[in-house]
Amino acid sequence: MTDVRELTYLDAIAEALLVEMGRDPDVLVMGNDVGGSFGGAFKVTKRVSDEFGPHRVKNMPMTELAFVGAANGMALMGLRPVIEVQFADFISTAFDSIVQYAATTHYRWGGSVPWVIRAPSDGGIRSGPFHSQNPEAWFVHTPGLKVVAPATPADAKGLLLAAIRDNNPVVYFEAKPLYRSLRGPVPEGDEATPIGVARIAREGSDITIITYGSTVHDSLRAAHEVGNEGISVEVIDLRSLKPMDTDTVLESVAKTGRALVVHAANRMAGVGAEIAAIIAEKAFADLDAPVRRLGGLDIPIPFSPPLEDAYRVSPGDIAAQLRELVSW
Amino acid sequence: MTDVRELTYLDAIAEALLVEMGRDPDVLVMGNDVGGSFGGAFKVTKRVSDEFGPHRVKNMPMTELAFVGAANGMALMGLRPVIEVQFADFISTAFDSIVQYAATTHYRWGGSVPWVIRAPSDGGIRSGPFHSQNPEAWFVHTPGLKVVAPATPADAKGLLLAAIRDNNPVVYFEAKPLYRSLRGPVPEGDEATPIGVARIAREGSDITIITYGSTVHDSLRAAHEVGNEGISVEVIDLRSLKPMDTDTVLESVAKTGRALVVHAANRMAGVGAEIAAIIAEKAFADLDAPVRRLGGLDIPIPFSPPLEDAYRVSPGDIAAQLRELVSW
Amino acid sequence: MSHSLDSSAKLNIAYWMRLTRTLDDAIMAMWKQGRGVGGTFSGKGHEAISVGAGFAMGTDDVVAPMHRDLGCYLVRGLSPDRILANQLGKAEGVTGGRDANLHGLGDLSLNILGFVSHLPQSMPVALGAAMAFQYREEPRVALTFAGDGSSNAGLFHETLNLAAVQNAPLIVVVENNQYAYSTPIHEQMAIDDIVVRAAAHGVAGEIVDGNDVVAVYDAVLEAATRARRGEGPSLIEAKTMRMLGHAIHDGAEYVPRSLLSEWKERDPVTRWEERLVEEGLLTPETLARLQEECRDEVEAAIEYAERAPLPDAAGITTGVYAP
Amino acid sequence: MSHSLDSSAKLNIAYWMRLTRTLDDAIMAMWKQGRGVGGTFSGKGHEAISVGAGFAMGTDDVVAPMHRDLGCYLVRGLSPDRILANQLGKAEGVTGGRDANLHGLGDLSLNILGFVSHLPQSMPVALGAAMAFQYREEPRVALTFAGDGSSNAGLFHETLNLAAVQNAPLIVVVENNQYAYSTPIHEQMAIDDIVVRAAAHGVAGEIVDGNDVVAVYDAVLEAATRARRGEGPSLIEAKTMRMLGHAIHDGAEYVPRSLLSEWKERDPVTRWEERLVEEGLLTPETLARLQEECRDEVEAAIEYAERAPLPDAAGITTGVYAP
Ligand SMILES: Cc1ncc(C[n+]2csc(CCOP(=O)(O)OP(=O)(O)O)c2C)c(N)n1
Ligand SMILES: Cc1ncc(C[n+]2csc(CCOP(=O)(O)OP(=O)(O)O)c2C)c(N)n1
Ligand SMILES: [Mg+2]
Ligand SMILES: [Mg+2]
Repeated sequence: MTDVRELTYLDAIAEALLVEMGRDPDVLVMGNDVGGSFGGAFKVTKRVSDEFGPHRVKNMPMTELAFVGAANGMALMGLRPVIEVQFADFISTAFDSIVQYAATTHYRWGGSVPWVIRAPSDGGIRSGPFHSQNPEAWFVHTPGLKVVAPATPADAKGLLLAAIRDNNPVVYFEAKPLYRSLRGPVPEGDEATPIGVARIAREGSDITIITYGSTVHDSLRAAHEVGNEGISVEVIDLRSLKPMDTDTVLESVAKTGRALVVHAANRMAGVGAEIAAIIAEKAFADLDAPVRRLGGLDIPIPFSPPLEDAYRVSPGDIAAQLRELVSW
Repeated sequence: MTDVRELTYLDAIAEALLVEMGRDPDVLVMGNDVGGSFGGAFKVTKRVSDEFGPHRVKNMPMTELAFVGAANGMALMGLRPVIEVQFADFISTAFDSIVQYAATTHYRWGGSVPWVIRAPSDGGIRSGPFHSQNPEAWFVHTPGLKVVAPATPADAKGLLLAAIRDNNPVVYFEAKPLYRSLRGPVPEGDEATPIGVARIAREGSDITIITYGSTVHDSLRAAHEVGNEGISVEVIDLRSLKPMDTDTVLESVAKTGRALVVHAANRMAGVGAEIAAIIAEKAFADLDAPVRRLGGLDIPIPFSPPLEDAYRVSPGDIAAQLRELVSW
Repeated sequence: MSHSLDSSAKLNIAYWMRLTRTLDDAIMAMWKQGRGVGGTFSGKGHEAISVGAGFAMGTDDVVAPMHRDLGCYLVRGLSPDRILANQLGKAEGVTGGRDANLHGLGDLSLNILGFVSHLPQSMPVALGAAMAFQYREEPRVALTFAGDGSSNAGLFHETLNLAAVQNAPLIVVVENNQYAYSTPIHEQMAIDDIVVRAAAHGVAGEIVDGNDVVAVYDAVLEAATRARRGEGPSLIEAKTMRMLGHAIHDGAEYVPRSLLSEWKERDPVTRWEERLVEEGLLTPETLARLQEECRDEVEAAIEYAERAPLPDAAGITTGVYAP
Repeated sequence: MSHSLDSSAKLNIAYWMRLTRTLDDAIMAMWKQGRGVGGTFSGKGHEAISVGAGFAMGTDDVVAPMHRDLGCYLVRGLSPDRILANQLGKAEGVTGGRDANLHGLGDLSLNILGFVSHLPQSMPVALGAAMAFQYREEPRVALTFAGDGSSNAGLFHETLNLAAVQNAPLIVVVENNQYAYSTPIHEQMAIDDIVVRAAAHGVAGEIVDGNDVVAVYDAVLEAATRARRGEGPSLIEAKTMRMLGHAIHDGAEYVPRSLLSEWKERDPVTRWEERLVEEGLLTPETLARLQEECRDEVEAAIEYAERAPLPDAAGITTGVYAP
């Protein structure tokens, strides 16, 4: 029983699909190119396609609005569709089916819409403005949705299990730069990571970083770097963005008195604004320094390496902020 | 020359359209039911339809994605379409044409997309979850767009003139509860209200309210109420949400030391989060109390009077927050 | 003329059509008298479509009716009480006061899916239900409706295409009532018959007289039979006319009066009643009694709905999420 | 066979097709050698469509080419230098390093509109250009392209409908290359010919052999002539085959090899060259020279593009907004 075997982030997602489709005949997968021998643009659904075939892993025409809409209907009939949008960027094409229909239905007339949208997000891999987006803020602002964003292989699996079992529409942002670059321990079996519970990725006492997705790793790198200079950084991996575990955040800030919010998405009116606003309000008396935010620049995500690198938050940017805030 | 003649908020919008279509033959109006003898669901385009006819006021089929997309092409050819989405709620149907095409084009290859989307937003008039939305946060988060939200008849006219003349895509949120209920002085002529400049709607010294749209009026009511109790409230009407005039906000908070952010949209990850986060960061040393936010509840907007009333921010809610913050 | 309708079914249809009309008229009257809340829609002229199509469905089939389909909700078992209470924003309304007029009238125990304003969002939802039936190999079908305006929307086409390629048991009834709000059909599209849009996706298509309840019933029943046999989706274009404004506030001055008077001749409710009188299934007396029953039922519903309590704001934040 | 093409035009077409193929091959080779940045697309097999359609346009006409339409960009005057520099993310590339591969290759001085990934967003944009021409009563037309995959998308239908009802001078060439990424056409739609989708909106429709450059040219020219006469939009379905993977990383193992070898026989570039040799417009020697010219031009472009500087990150936040 190798409870600590390591998987890539991608394989962890694929394993969650396998586990859950094995457990529950109501779970099915749908999206562009997910099926057949191909198994998805990133091959995340290759194993379930091979194992379960076209009845349960369905190729869809390039019509996101309709197939997410169809998932709404399937879910109302008790199925649990797991939808892949080929890139998170294309989730905007399905917007109405998500924010107008799925998000509001339970509140209005009690119909439960238990689907998951898997959205391969984030950049750093020279994919340009339309294959690098982090659009989670749109959905965090929309009542009735849940939004999760795993940073580790263990949570990639655990949160996907939880999302599939959840009786509500859940948008699951997977960070594609981590797909094959990140490996980590992943429990066997089918234990879910509860939605709405943050994880302390590193303990520390001088300052708290609140982050999620790929920037968890950049933050840990920065924390390590400034750790050598005697700055003790606590890193909170939010994991769930909606609902958000503000208790864990506030407890940490109460301890450290300082907070830096980091995400890959562009900054203006991003999820980081919500986190910063909550801290500023609820931890007002605890704060020894202003709450700062780091995010992508407020520009379309550029393609060329020097531009994309300048666009993205780096461990160096994070470390610089940590140093400034600690000596505030 | 009656420089101080009063118009309703709705007539001020209609006048801006008339002025600008008279001045510039490249300006045209398009949308569902805007033309013919009908002139729009709210009759905002009735006067231009009567005056300029179907060549310049074009009825569109119910295909928002395509007609905003077509506006992208018209704008690239140098026209200045002013698009009406029948309710702001339906702007989600045109999402890709706005956030993917219009917002990114100038940055990517220099094509300028000078359109305006007029989005009748906001509730309080028993219109239910799909005719009452305030979706500005989605667009404020999107680089490449401008977003404005007039609160007064004068700005309804002035900001629309500015938006039409702006060489970028501008989403113009008009507050439909103000259409006929609000009357105010509107300058004759064609002077625009500059985009990106906030307005001090009321001066005060104890606390600053930062708001926009219909809640400007609720805030003024609350300010008046607590004014009688000796609390001096400054009310900032942001007018532009993107770009945002943070200088005016920060100057005011530097003076008052207290800030309350108010908007009609639901709170979580709303535009208020950005405002609060900016204040919390940049005015950290000035703050004598935490920055608080008031917004709609994080639920779909309910229809029934007691529910909608409980959903919405009221002057009473604002006054209660003002009292609390001032005695912090 | 349908062979599948026996006398009692024909009388039932007469009852549902008259009930629909009576309730519709009553709602219009209440709103004009200021006894309504918010706006509301009339489906006057659409009764043959909404009742005929709904009546062709089996209990296990799923329907996703729209804003002109009061008759379909009624046929499927949603009571006038709950519908009216909903329109008045009452706690006992289908949505507990959360959604307006006919929006959101969903009840899974009756196999009715509620709609949102964003048209035609119910189409893919109904398709998804149909795909669920396929997935589980159940002999059920899903029925939904769309307007002429909706037939221009991309989602209409995406749904038909997906239904065809999945061979899903979906039936779409297009209620071509000549107008989308104020916009006449020739300003919306450059085709004569919406049914050609079925062929664009390999969906079976048919045109029916939307004011003839049996024509609608027969076409939908046949489509359902085909769908249950695994022969895929159908589109039925029912030609009719919207007899009042787009919604209660709209006087529809933009509609030529001649068009309305022409269509008034073909009123689907009286036409059916007259036919049953001709056929001898109704007499002037039994017809009068039926109409009176409907009036009584609607009056009782109004009394119930007006007396029913408004919802308590205390519960406003519950139920955003399913447990 | 077209009567409108004189000898010099035919030779020009041969040049553009060969240049397109040579540049395409060179890009594929560079990327395989690790000399590329990010991903990129091949339009191999699409040259008759992209060149033929582009060549039929007048200078004042506007084109919105897509990711398989390298030939159209070239014909319209975008130099291999600027295209390659763009693909390598260089400052001198069309987008200054801001957009990737063929995305965003817009240049208003050449009447080319850039595209975004979200398919088929260029369709309404091209329609808007066409509507602007109508608005200003200019005799210009707008041309854009869409794939078989895109023809399922709602926006495809919304655009055709709006074009038809506005009677706009829009030409849409559907490049039916049998696949959308890994998904074969029979898993995408239940129809045989995409051209039936023109009839669903009252748009003139025609099928052409997408590997025959003159067939494409003629059809587009005729559509443009009709559009300039005020006879509205056209859809031309050009049947072809995507000869490589969806993008550089994709080996397209899901495509039956027999399908590829069948279509290889009909290679649009060599077919045209052979025809001109048959017609006596080219000799084996002049053809070889033409091919060499193309190679030289592409090599020079590669040298230029590889040497060109990357953009300076200092300017990264400028130009989000137009002044
Ligand atoms: C996406 C979208 N845009 C705009 C509207 C506003 N609207 C409500 S009904 C309607 C007209 C619908 O016409 P049609 O589909 O013919 O149905 P009808 O009302 O005539 O039955 C419009 C434009 C909407 N509901 N959805
Ligand atoms: C709205 C949207 N969804 C998904 C994608 C991802 N994607 C890029 S190209 C493509 C297939 C397009 O097929 P087709 O239209 O036939 O064009 P082809 O590539 O075959 O020329 C897909 C699914 C996209 N670009 N846009
Ligand atoms: Mg209609
Ligand atoms: Mg294709």
